[in-house]
Amino acid sequence: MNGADHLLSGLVLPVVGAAGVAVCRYLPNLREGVSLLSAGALFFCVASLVPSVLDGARPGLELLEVMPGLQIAFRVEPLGMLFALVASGLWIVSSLYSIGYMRANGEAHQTRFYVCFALALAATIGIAFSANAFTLFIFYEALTLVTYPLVTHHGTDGARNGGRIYLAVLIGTSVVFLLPALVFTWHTTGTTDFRAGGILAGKLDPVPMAALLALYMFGIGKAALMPFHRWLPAAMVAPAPVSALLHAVAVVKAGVFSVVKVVVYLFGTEALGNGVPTDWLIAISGFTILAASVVALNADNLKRRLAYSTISQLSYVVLAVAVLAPLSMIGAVLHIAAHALGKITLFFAAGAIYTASHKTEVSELDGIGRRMPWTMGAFAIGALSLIGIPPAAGFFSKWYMVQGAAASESWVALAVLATSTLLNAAYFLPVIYSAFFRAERVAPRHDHGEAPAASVAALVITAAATLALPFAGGIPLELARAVWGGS
Amino acid sequence: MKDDVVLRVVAKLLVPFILLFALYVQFHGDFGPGGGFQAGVIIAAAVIFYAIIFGLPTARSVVPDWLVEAMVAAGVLLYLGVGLAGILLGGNYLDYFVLGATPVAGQHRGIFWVEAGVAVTVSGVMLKTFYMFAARARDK
Amino acid sequence: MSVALHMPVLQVVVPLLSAPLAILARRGSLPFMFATAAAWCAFAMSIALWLEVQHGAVLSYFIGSWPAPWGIEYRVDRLSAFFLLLVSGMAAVVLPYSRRSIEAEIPREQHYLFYALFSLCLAGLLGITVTADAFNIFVFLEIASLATYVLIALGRDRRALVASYQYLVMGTIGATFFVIGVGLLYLMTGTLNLPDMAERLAAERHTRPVLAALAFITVGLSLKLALFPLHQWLPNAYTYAPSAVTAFLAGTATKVSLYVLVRFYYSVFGESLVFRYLPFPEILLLLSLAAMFVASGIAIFQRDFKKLLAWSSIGQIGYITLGLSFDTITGLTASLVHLFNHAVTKCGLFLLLGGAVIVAGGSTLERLAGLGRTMPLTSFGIVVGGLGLIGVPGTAGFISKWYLVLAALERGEWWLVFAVLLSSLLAVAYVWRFVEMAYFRAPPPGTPLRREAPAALLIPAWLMIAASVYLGLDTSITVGSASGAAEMLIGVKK
Amino acid sequence: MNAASHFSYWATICLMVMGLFIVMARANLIKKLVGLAIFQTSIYLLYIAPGKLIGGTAPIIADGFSVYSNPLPHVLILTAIVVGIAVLALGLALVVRIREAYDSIEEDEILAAEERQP
Amino acid sequence: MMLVTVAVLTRSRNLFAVVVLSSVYSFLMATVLVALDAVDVAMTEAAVGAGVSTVLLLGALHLCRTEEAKHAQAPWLPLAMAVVTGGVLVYGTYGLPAFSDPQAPIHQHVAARYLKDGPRETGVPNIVTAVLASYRGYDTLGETIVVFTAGIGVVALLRRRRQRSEGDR
Repeated sequence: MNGADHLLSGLVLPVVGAAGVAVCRYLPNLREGVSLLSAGALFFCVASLVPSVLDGARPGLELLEVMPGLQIAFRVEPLGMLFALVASGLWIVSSLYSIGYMRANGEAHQTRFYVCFALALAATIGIAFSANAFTLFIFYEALTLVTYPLVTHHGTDGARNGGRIYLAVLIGTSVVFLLPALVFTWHTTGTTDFRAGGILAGKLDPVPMAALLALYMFGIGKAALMPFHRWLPAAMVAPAPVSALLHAVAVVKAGVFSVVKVVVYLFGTEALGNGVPTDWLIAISGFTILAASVVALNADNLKRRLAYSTISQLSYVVLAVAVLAPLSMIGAVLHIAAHALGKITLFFAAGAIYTASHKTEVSELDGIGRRMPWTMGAFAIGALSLIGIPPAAGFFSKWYMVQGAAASESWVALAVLATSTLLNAAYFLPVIYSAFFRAERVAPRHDHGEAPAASVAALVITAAATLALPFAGGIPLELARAVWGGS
Repeated sequence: MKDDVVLRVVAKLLVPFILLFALYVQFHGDFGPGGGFQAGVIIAAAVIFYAIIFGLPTARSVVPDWLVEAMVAAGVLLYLGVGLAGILLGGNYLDYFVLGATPVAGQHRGIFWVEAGVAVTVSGVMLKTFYMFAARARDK
Repeated sequence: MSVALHMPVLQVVVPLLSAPLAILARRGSLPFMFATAAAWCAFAMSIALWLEVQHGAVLSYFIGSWPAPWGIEYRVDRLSAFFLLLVSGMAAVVLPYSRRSIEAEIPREQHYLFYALFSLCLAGLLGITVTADAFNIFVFLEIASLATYVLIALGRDRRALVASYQYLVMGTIGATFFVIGVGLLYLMTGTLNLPDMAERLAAERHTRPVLAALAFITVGLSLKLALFPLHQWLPNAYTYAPSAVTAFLAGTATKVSLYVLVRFYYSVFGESLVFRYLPFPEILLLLSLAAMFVASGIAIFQRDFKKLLAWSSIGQIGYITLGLSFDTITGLTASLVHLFNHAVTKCGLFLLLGGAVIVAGGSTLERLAGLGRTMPLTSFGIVVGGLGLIGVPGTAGFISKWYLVLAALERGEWWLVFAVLLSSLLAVAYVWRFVEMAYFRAPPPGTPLRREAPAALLIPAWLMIAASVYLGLDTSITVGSASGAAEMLIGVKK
Repeated sequence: MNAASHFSYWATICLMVMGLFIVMARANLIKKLVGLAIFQTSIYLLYIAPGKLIGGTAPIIADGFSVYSNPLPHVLILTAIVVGIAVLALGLALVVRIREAYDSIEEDEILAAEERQP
Repeated sequence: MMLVTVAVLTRSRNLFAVVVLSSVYSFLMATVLVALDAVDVAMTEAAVGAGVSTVLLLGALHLCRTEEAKHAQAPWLPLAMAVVTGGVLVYGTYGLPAFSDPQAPIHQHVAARYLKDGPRETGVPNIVTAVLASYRGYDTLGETIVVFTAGIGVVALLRRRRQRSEGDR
């Protein structure tokens, strides 16, 4: 079974899983079993690609030619490899978690939930392995549409409005900015393939190039660059596992991943390096980081706070990319993984808290650490990682970013990184502090302990992973390096 | 006016002549003005005239509905058929040359049948339309 | 005698034959058989013709063996083959559907008339497409139109009558305008055969009668194809006609008139006259934009989903004419591709909606509430079709949008690019009105849970929807022949 | 070109304008149809008048005539007439049905009735 | 004279008058056509315009009200549109060949052959018939189909009263 087959099965497995889930919709246990099983299978099949990719192999696969010169094609390269690893790995835990969550909260339409979840993963893998921007665009849109039913899962009016914003922003940006950018790329270069060193190099003057870059950056609304970030808080109406999917596993990651991919393989860092104005990007992403952090600081609703933290964390990646220094790129890539692990832990924790105690506000969390030590412990780890405190994963990614910024002497970026770290600390530490070291002010309506075992297990695993990531044989680092080690 | 003797007699006399005139128009179309369409109209006119004088039911008993509808379809079929005959005899569609021994004879035959088809359909449709309106008017 | 030789004319004659046969047969299912068989034959032949002309061959057929300018000529080239394929394909799918659907909508003793009229309408449209004779176009245009008026009037609702009447008046005016234009051309050239006319016009371009003729033909046909300010007849006609009829018309009638327009612009007047000598592109561009925004905007606020789709059709016609107004190969390709894709998608949508109407007893959005639960297959199909209207990647609509944007980029007009894309966001708005109705509302009280439309309706409808998705992934048919036609029309003239 | 040579056209055009005006301006359905008929009829002259040759005769070949008027327009107009009557018949049938459904043949009244209908 | 008729017709409000006037109009048209050597057309116009359509109109009137209601607002827009149309046409007629100009293309190109070879090729002296039924036989087929369509259309619309509750739901 060679690389291409692995690749194909990686694309097909989630779909099969979705079908399987749909088939046994009347037997909940079997249904969840299937979804877990397919998650595991997917992870295995993705992971089995790693060694060959590290050895420099680039298995590819062309599905069909839609328009003359425009194929739906796939090609595994380190960046996508890493993304796929993270996504498929987290799918396992998140489906484990959602089993606990959905059952404990007696959610309706669970079959639809699992089906869409699996399909979302299929779309994500498609994005990760896409060999050209055209394919990426197709799966990008597919991801938006597939996650829509998840966001509006509850079917209430609130859910509908949230869904409206979600859809309006994501479809709007992708149609109005991303699509023309894509067509223009194709029109100027005659291809949309991702190539090392970029395909636009030398095809355009600096200023149009910058304009095109802007189209892409704002077009990829999933990266939640301000002012197109509204969808992320709006999507908070969804149940916690979905938030995990959006924030950690698939959607936003797909966004920043696409950003990196576009910059590295369409424009090419060198091409952007000489003369193309990119300071505005640094400025905007920097602003997003700080502004979002400030909002998070003032948000009392836990999920809302996490959402804005996500927005700022995403802009780290964009910022790092905008700096255009190899080291910061590595940082960016690593941060995708690091933030994924950290943030999913935090959301699991938030969901677990809600499941156990129906608390949603930060101010209610005094002393909850005593009731749910595991959960809050994991929460603490996740938070620390996002703040960037060693030895958690977040530290390393930030470390690389700082080095990159320093190397390319972009002091703005450095300043932003420094301040935002303080802000992160400022909006995370109080939660941890009050959770552990404050006495419960109001006794909970019912005396509760931990959330269901499945959920707790999931978040403990992710927390552990957060700590373990830097020491996991350095595979992520290897991959991140490989992105620049001539692919 | 059903009971007006003079009218009835006149009508009885006139109708055949009208029909005759229709046939003249039909077949003289090659040499003078006229042709299938006009003939069809005149035929229909004759029956309509008859119907006006003797009342709709009588007319309907003379020229029943099923016949009219059959005429409507038959005329078209005839025309289309002539066309297909052209193909069957190895020509193009509506090719009259192959219909007869000599091209001109073929043309004659073709035109004759075609005109006939037109006449039948036209008169049929005219009658049908008249019946329809009249029927509406009556049970109103 | 070999059938293959006569296909261009048989294409039209077979459906014509089936009509009187249906009248003679009257009772039973014979009329249905005749009509369907005829439609399928026509479809088969159109496929054969399409394959035959793929590589630029032009089949010319002299009816009555009279050489071209004296007799009437049938002419099949890449453009007309493309439309033949579309029209006959639609009929081949819609007819089987109609059998079940008209049982619910039309009294039994009228069925044979319905099938006869349907065949006539089909024959008329095909005739328009293959003929190379200006006046013959008019005749078959009238056949198709008359049949259409009646078919619309057969609708259940009494408003169908008024809609049909309005369409009759406007349609006749349009046809008469067309005849005036043709008359002027005839007076200037002394011939009615299009290629011949084009030759003899070469000398007389830019003379006043020709310009007047151009104006009249354009206005007349714009009436027929519901170009924006002349669209008043369309919404009611589509809304109150029987579902099968609506689906067929939405897929074919307006499109064929567009074919005639394109034919006259490129093959008779010549683009240099139409697009350079006169400010035509500008006017067309503005009207198209108006259609895209105003019509789509109106669509958003419709209470009746069928009417909503009708308005969206007017908007989509805007895209088609927009591509035409570019007067570039890419633009024309975009226009033709979108025409084809939109026809397929809209037809599928109307077919599905027809099923929903039969079950839910009405097409107002209120009645369709909760459709996602009661009729999952139908409503999911409608969603897929709706995504096609929006132009989501993976659906046919995306391809046409892609080409439109590309054509606009080729002219370096970014504002147009954004105009096109913004207007497609309006499509999101009106499609989502259905989505939220169907999935976020409880079904109206008293409707039984789970009542899917009968398979006889679902299968053809889903066939169309599937086709619209397939055309979004494999564009060799649409883009291939459309670009071929465009090159033939523009390339030759340049 | 002098006015005389184009009189025929202009007469035609006047008729046409009137017909069109009736169709668009009048609310009565039947009168609309009459206007439509006039509008179509006016075309006949547009086609046929130019076909006339002064000193010519009807295009029926016979000895002693050399100049004939142009037959082709006649044929076309024959068809046009038929189409016209067909449209008229259908339109009237529709009017009758509308009359039964709405008990009115005035467009404005009918539209008002539709407004009332949900 | 025709103009006058139509003008009166436009004003008149009594529909019977309208119908009668329209048939008068048709007769006038027929005579004009005769004057233009279009005997066949004249004959048909007389039969159809003055005959059939009048009967139809009267039949319809018999089923409907015969008085046209007063229409309120002065219809300027339609007038403008109609006049514009006419204007374009007038504009177009300049540059058309003058009345009965033997050099006009219509006399030179296609029709010439009909007149020259028609009798020989078809054996029919009435060229109109020849062209109608043979050269352009296919148009005539179409014409027949049109009649046919109209016929069954009328049947479909008028068969059996109250065949369906007229949309009162």
